[in-house]
Amino acid sequence: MSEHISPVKLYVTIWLALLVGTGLTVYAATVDLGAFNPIVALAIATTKAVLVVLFFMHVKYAHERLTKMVIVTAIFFFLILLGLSMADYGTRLWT
Amino acid sequence: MANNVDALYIFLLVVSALMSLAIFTMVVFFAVRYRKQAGRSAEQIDGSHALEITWSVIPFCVFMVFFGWGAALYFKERKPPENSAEVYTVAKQWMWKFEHMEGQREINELHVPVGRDVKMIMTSQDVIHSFFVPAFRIKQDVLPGRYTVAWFHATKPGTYHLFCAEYCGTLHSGMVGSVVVMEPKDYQAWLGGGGNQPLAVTGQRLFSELGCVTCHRSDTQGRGPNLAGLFSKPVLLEDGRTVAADENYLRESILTPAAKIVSGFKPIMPTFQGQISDEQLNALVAYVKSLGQQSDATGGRGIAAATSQP
Amino acid sequence: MHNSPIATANHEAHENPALLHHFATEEQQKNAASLGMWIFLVTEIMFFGGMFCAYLVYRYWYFGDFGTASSSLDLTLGTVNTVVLICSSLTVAMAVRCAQVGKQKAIVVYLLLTIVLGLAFLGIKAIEYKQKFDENHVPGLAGFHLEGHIPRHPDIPVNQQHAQIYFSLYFAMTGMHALHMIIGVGLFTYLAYKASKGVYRPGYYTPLENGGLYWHFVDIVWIYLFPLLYLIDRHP
Amino acid sequence: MATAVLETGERETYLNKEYGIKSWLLTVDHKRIALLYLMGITFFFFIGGFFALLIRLELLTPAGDLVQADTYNKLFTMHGQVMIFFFLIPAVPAVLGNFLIPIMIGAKDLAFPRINLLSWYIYIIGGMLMLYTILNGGVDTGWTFYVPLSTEFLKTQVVTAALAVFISGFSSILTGLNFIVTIHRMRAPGMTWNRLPLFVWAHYATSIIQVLGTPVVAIAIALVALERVFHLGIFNPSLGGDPLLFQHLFWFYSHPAVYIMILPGMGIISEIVCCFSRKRIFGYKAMALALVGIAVVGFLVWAHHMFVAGISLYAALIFSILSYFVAVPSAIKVFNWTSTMYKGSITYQTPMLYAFGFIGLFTMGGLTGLFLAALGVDVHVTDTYFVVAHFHYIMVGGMVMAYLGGMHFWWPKISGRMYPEGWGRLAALLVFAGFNLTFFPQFILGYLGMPRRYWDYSHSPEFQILNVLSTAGATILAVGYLLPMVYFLWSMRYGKPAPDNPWNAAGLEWTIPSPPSTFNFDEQPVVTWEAYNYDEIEKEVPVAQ
Repeated sequence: MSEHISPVKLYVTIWLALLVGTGLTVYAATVDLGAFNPIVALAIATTKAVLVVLFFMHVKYAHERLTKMVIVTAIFFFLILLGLSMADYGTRLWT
Repeated sequence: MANNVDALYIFLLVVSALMSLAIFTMVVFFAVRYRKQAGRSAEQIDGSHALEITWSVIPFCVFMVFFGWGAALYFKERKPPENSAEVYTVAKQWMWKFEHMEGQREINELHVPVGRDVKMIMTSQDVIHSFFVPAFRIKQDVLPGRYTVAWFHATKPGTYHLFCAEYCGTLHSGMVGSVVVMEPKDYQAWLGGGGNQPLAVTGQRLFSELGCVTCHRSDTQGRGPNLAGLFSKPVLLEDGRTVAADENYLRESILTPAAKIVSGFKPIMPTFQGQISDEQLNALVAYVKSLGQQSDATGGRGIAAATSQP
Repeated sequence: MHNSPIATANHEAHENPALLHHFATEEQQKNAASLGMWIFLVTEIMFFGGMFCAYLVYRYWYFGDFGTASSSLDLTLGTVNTVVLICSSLTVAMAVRCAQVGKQKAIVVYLLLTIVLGLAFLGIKAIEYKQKFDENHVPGLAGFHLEGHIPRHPDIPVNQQHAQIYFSLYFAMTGMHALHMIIGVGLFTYLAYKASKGVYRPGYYTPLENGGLYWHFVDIVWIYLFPLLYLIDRHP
Repeated sequence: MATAVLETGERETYLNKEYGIKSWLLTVDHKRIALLYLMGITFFFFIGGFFALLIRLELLTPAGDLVQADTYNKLFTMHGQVMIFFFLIPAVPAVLGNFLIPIMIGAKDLAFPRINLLSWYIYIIGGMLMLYTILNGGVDTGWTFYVPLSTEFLKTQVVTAALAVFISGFSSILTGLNFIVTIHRMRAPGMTWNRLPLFVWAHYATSIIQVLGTPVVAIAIALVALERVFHLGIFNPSLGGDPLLFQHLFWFYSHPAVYIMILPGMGIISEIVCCFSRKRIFGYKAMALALVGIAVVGFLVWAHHMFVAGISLYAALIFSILSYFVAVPSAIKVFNWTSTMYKGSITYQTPMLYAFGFIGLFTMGGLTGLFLAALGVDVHVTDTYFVVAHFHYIMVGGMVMAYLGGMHFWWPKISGRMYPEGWGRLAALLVFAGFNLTFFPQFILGYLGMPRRYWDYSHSPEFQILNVLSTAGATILAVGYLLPMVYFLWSMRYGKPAPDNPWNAAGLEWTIPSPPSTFNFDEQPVVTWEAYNYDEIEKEVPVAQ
């Protein structure tokens, strides 16, 4: 799939970014952001995951859309699982 | 309710019968009319979007009628009318235990008056069961750890089957009983039989025995919220949420008081999880609800009277 | 669509030992393996997805108790482990790169480094589990007890039952993740062995690449597990 | 074309290329693996069928007199688990799909032949564990494993049964993965997506469900086992856990699982209806789209199994309306099959009889599904025999009819022999009649209020007459199922040798010899025609036979 060869420098940059993200998320957890604490935590985690997927897993350089479609499909159905389950849990107390 | 369900059922039946009849007729007709014959070969047809759209849109519209009708019925089935007679139900492997507001207790047999809305407030001591009375077209799973609610309105005296409809272990099929629907006067006579203590009174006694009364006072000086008039009202919580004080809220607040702290109070109430039986819990809930139905003053007196006990 | 493989009965291609008989070209074989791996990762997403769904429901219900239980985890060890895993992802990426550019010895070195980091992660995880056993924070064992109160509510003690749900999820999720790590270490041992035989070269490194995809995926799961399990409601 | 010839003078085929147990157990040939699966699923079909027969015998009389209550509970549990996880789910994909997909798309094998063999071994390990469970006292959770009954109350072999289902799930996942990659990567030149037989489309849609859904039920059942063994508390209501959460996770897979069973059946029926009507399929694109549509929308409807379970009213609304959405593509399929027959030149060979049966029974199964999706009616009929009848119409009336139709249709290709046509038609009629007699009375029983999973109904003797009818039907059905097994076995030795294309059918599988050689095609085929090009075939052979 990936005849593309990334330079070492890129890998090290991503690695550093991931480490910074880890530090950031630990720090953010100690600050009171109210409802934004979990949102910030998930946003940082997602950014880290996207970096790994795009660069370490070479999805950025995939020739065809198929790989991306596969990933998007999985995330879509995962969100369906969460979303429709919460459609139950989120509305149980409604009258 | 049974008539309403049957009406939709018959409507579904007729529409489905027409649909299947149409399909079966076409299949049989085509199979015979277009059977292989000498001198005639198949005529190729690639399809027709117009037809395909027709037989997607028309069924879809019919389906939406099913949906709307079914949903309307469901909301009626799931929402007990106000002022229903209430029966607290505890299911366990493999029996049904009922307790009427008047204090009558029954096992596997439920007596109700004809022409009255009856609300079942149900919980399970062990696994999931399901309260099913085919004649009333109602079914509701009964879960451990929370209340579920069902209601019915019997229109004809008689004895009806009561089934457990959710598989619950060895004697699942033995977890059956009957609902006896009686004329109101017969029902009154049946009620008068026992000399029982009304459920709310049992609850009131427990309320003082367990010491609830020392904090939940009728004035504003108590360390716990005043419970008079509480039931079915919205409650503002410490964390800013507002919840409705329904049966499940009362239940949770007794078993795990710290889960929902009422605004302005401290979480000092001990948990009663594992310390009271489901029946006692039902009595307490019934009592707190009865405070809601009385005027505040009566509720206060009731509590005040109970404080004299040790 | 455009990706219909143009397969021709190319008999010369069949002399290549790495090409299995039922593929027409090496390109087709490689694309098949890669797609297969991604679809396998889809199943993994849904596998962990079930647990994330359970987590979401209970965190929504028992937020305060989850906060207390979460704060009882060792943040230092958790952070160190996160760093360890991120480093291992780098070494995996480097190993694949070395195969691409044909540095065969370096592949082995990076793979061994990855294995060491993977074992370090598992070791630290074991220490954390041990702590939980010592502190009686293991659900289902008699004597489960979690001290403490709901964050910012010193007068509300933590609910023992709900704390057990948290730790059940904690052990199920991290346990399942650790199981994947163990499988990963096994897989990489095999890959390192093969690499030491010089199997992987610029034209052929698909197994290595797919192993890498697996390892990165397991890393991503941890990237989410770490904030969701360790960092709930830690602020004062 | 250089066809290999054996020393005996016979043509070399995948069947006679090698002999001996080892050549089968270590084969990576998708056709041989399909036959290995065939043996496995046939074995489990008869085990499950045996349980079903005992269930029907017990219900012949109202009192629980044939077996004990616990035994009865084990019977319906193991009937469900064996039939669903070890027969229905693997049956069509792993046997016919495995055999045909590579051939239909012009490939030599699946993309991952060794993984294909691995998934058979995983299936067998799961199956052995299920057998161990059965022999070691059985399990009585109901096939649904509902908590907290399964986690805390039952004393039977819940953990091994859970493990068996868990393991067999991976077999299903790997099969689905293999199919998706094969269909994406292994198509012959010219075999575009728009030229794929609908059988292949159906398996593509099925595989999507297998890959996305199965892991969720795997983890749900694994959590049940963990909860039972280590007393973790994820669904435990006494810790504040929610038993309904298990149901959500379980049905997230187990509802789409119904489509794992029925979609491949729909693929088979499309092939058969076209062939015996001598027609192109009516509305190819709509049919392909409907298959994928059912697979996707099928993921959005799972909580319609939980309308009385205590979920929120508003969630019930969402799931009810979405359930109607999934009915639309199903309706399209039925109408398009019917229209395919219009102006055809129809013959009534055994596979076509099964296809007629399928269309009828699937229509009834689908329409009764509309009853269950209507919230107000579902409250009354759920967890009664109405539901039992409904899903048997889909799974047995639909899927098993299609499976048998497919087995007859492709048996000449698989075995190289013809089955006896007269016996085949008789069996098809017996299955159809027996099926309706077994399950139609159950709709009525359900509306009258007989709950499912009841061992003893002596409190309601009025249910007996319908139960007697049902049991009578089951015996006819049993004969109908045994017959094909007997004459298929018979035909392997005594059947007339099959020509390459006995039905004069379209599709790459009919262009190669029966039975095929190991690599299917001597030369890479190049596809230049659309699927179901019966117009061209009819022109070539003006009057077949």
